[in-house]
Amino acid sequence: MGNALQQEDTTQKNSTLLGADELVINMGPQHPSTHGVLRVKLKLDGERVRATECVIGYLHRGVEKIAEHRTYQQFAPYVDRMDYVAAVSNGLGYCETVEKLLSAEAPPRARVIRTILTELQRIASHLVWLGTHALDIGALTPLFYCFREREEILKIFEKYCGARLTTHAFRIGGLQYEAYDGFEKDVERFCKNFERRIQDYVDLLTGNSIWIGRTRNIGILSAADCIALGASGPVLRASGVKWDLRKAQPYAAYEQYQFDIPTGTKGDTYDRYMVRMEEMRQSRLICLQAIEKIPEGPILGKVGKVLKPAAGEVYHSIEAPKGILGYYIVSDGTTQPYRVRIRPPSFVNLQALDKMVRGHLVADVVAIIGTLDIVLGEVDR
Amino acid sequence: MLDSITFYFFAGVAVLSAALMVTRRNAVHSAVLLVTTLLATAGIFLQLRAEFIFITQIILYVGGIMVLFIFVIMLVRLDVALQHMRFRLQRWVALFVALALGVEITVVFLFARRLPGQGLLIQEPAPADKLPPNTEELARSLFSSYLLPFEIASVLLLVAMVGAVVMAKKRIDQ
Amino acid sequence: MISPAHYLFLSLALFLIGAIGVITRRNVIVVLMSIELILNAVNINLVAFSRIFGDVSGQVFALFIIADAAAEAAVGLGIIIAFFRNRETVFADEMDLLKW
Amino acid sequence: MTLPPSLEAILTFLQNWWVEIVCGVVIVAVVPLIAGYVVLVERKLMADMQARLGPMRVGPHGLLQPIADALKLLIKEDLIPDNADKLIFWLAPVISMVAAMTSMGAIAFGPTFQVARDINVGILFVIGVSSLGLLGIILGGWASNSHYSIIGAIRSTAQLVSYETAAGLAIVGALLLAGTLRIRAIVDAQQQLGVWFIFLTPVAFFIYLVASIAETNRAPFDLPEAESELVAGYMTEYSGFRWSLYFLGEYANMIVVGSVATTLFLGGWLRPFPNVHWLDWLDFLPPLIIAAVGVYCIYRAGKQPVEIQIWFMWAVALTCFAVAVIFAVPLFVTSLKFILPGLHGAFWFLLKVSGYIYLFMWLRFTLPRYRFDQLMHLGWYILIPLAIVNVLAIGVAMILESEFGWNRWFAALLTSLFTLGIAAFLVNLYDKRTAAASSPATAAARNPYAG
Repeated sequence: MGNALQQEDTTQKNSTLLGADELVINMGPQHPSTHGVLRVKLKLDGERVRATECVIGYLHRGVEKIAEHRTYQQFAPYVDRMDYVAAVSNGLGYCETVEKLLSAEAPPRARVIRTILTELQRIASHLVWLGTHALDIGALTPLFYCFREREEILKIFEKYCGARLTTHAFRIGGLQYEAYDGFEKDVERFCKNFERRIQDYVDLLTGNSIWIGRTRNIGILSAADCIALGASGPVLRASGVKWDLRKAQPYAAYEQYQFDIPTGTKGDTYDRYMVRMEEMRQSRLICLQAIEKIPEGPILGKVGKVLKPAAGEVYHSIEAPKGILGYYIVSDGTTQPYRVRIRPPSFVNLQALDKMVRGHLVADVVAIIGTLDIVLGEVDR
Repeated sequence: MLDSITFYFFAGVAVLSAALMVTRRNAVHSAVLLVTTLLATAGIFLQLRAEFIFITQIILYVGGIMVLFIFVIMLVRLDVALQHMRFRLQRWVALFVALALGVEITVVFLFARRLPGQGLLIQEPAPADKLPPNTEELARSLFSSYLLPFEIASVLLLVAMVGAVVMAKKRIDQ
Repeated sequence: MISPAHYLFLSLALFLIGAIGVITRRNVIVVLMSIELILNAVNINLVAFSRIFGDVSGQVFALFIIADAAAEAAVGLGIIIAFFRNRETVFADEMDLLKW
Repeated sequence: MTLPPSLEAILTFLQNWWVEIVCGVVIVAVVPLIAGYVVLVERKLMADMQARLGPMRVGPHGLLQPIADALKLLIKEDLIPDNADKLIFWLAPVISMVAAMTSMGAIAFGPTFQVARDINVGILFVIGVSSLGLLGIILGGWASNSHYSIIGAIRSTAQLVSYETAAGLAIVGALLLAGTLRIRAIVDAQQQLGVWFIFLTPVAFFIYLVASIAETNRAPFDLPEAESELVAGYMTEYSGFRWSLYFLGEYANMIVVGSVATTLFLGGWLRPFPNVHWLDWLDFLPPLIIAAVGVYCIYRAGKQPVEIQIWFMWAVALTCFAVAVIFAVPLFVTSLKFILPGLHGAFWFLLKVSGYIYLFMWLRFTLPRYRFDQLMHLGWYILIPLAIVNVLAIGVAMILESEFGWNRWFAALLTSLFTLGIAAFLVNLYDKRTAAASSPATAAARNPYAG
């Protein structure tokens, strides 16, 4: 009797394993491998992901709103707290944007030191990514090696400006602190050691068949997809697009140095891994080139004590470790910005998650979140 | 003395958990109780000095078949579909059938004891120390007199395996 | 001290409990488990008599029964999974279609 | 004086069974302690490989850490989730641990130490009973009523059932060579043949190694409790004492698989080259090794920063010397010679088991984790076919030796090479398959629980 109808219903549901309901799993916000307070709702068929939905905002602090009630200088420390594993890069982007707004320029010495610190920060950020990514995929040991190297970088930061994590290293118009005695030596020693250390990670991971099995062909993102989604940074480059703002729109002192932009071919997790590893080597080369000749001169350009840019708006973006970090500032001629809008790379890259994980297993979701290299402080702001 | 204690212990556990097993509503509880019964039965086998059957029971029944059962119970998620027994009548029928069978067999036992020449049922088994090593004996028998049934059993298992895979395989074209 | 009758009655009890389970339970998985119980009751008899006669054949047959039980469980559970996929039920009285 | 009959019966019972009872009590009392210290050793080794120190606070060099951990776990609040099936939630960890401990009963740590009398099916008993721990895992995952737990439990079931097949077939290889299931007889067979079975069937040992890592849920096969994916898998909802039961079960299981491998492949309690008499000086190694540990402690004692640690190091060193003397005495005193096999046997046995467990840990620190479908493929497409081929090859080798009078080593070498060839073929096939099934679209059609 009712069987015909019932038949219709059940055949519809047959698409899942065993015909049972889809299993909905909440990954996070308290989950060991969502890198913070990201919550991902996974719709599973068995262990296969059919759809995802990211729930973000657990770490929202209204950074952009806060900017409207702070002077330009006062707001600078806040940007350090967005991507807290790459605070120096955030600060560089902000300072350069305000300088652009003021039509001021940092002196050459300041720009070189900025470049060195930012590249060190890039290495540190990639090291955190490598350690946690490897840990997510189950390799315990790289994490500790990575943090050992990162510690060296943080020590340089600490000697330079007294802070390790949220450094607030730069100032609008140049630098706050002169490079300490032996700065070059410290950086050089780090770079010398780092070459050997990076070989350790290569030995542990690159040729490991389990690692290749876990990352090859996982989370493939084509170049067209990347551009459509606005993905940037290593994610974009791993898909084969040679786009790096350090080359495309040079800022700081990058035009003076020789370096390559590594790109991948497939756009899978393994390519992103290889791209970031190569980026670390390139950053190391940039640092080595930069410390060879740090120009003498003042470290702070001519900007007033009170910053009152003319009314207008400006957009400036830099290549942060995670991708394109853009600041859009509207000034109404007062000491406080009228509006600040930040384009955080993690936030934009996170969009790609759903596209990348569909059809993969739960274990791959973890690998893909890791390979996107998101920091929730930046996603939520 | 020790023999009786082991026997009564294992028999008691087996019967008790079997009785509980058929009355529990929750299928996983039933499965756990069946595991208990099977382990108790394995104990009986050990008490009978059938070591190989004892360990086969544990490895195959408890470690294999029952795990399969629990696996399937979890896959079809019975916990969602707990329901009462619908047919009260069936219960009475079952009790009646069981009682009838039980009485019948008991009567046969009792009569068999009284018949002349049927001392079998009260015969003492041979002393344990004099038994030949169980595994070797079993293997010899299995691979000589029972070789053909053994091969047939393996074919049966193969057929069952293929059947189970075909039955449970997800149809990709859907 | 333990006569064969002990084993026979133990086996009888398990057999009857299994039979009751087969008849009363609606859940096919539990019905299958009851059948396993019945097979097990038979095994007790076989092994007990094998011991009394001092002949290992009984144990050989017990082995065959265990193999048979494994085959039966595999096929039975396969059927249950296939059935559950189509009808979302594991209750015997709802399995009322001869053909799908 | 006449005893009442019941008391007399108890006395006879004790007379017959006292060895077993004492050993049982010792296992129940000592295994948790040993498991705790295995954890400490693991943490220390991990710290050493990861350029850090590991536990240092509780006791000198963290030596009292396991006891502190145990205390902490014991006094923790006993949480049971609201919708959990209370009875089974309570029962599951107990099953896991009891299974692991019971299976230890049949292991022979030396020619004289063994709980269960040398039963006919010894090695099967160990394997069968330890596989019951699986029930504890599934039931625990089911009873917690949590998605993570149930996925962990399902993974674990599929994984353990698959790899138990591979391990079982690998064991068959060694059992064919030994021709018996009794544990002591297996070791005796290795003594008579004058060779550890690992050299006759290296492939079987390798398969057993991989499968036993998977069976104990250790990295790189620790998917049921993969913390980065499933939080803690089937143990997600467990805490405190219940959790520690699972934990103990896992580590006890490691000892069990290590012992099985040692018995079957590494010559059990035999010293290296047990039959070669001009190597009899190897008998002096156990006391020498222990004494060397003591000397190292004295060497380190000078470098300790705190006085109490210096004292502690000295105490350890003196204990080592005392133990070394105990091990050495039977070598020189003829009247005590009878305890030599037992004492030194236990030493060699434990040394081999430790080496095996060290290998486990080393792999854990080094390798990333497999994904579930990769794990199943490895098991079903490579290990199980390889194990079957290996069993056949060993049979062929034995026939070649007994019927055609071939040299044993030559036959073993030939068949091992043959098996390795098959292995290369299988790996090649597997690589091609993974290359073919690369895109997510075809991956979606595959069932992760296939097989």
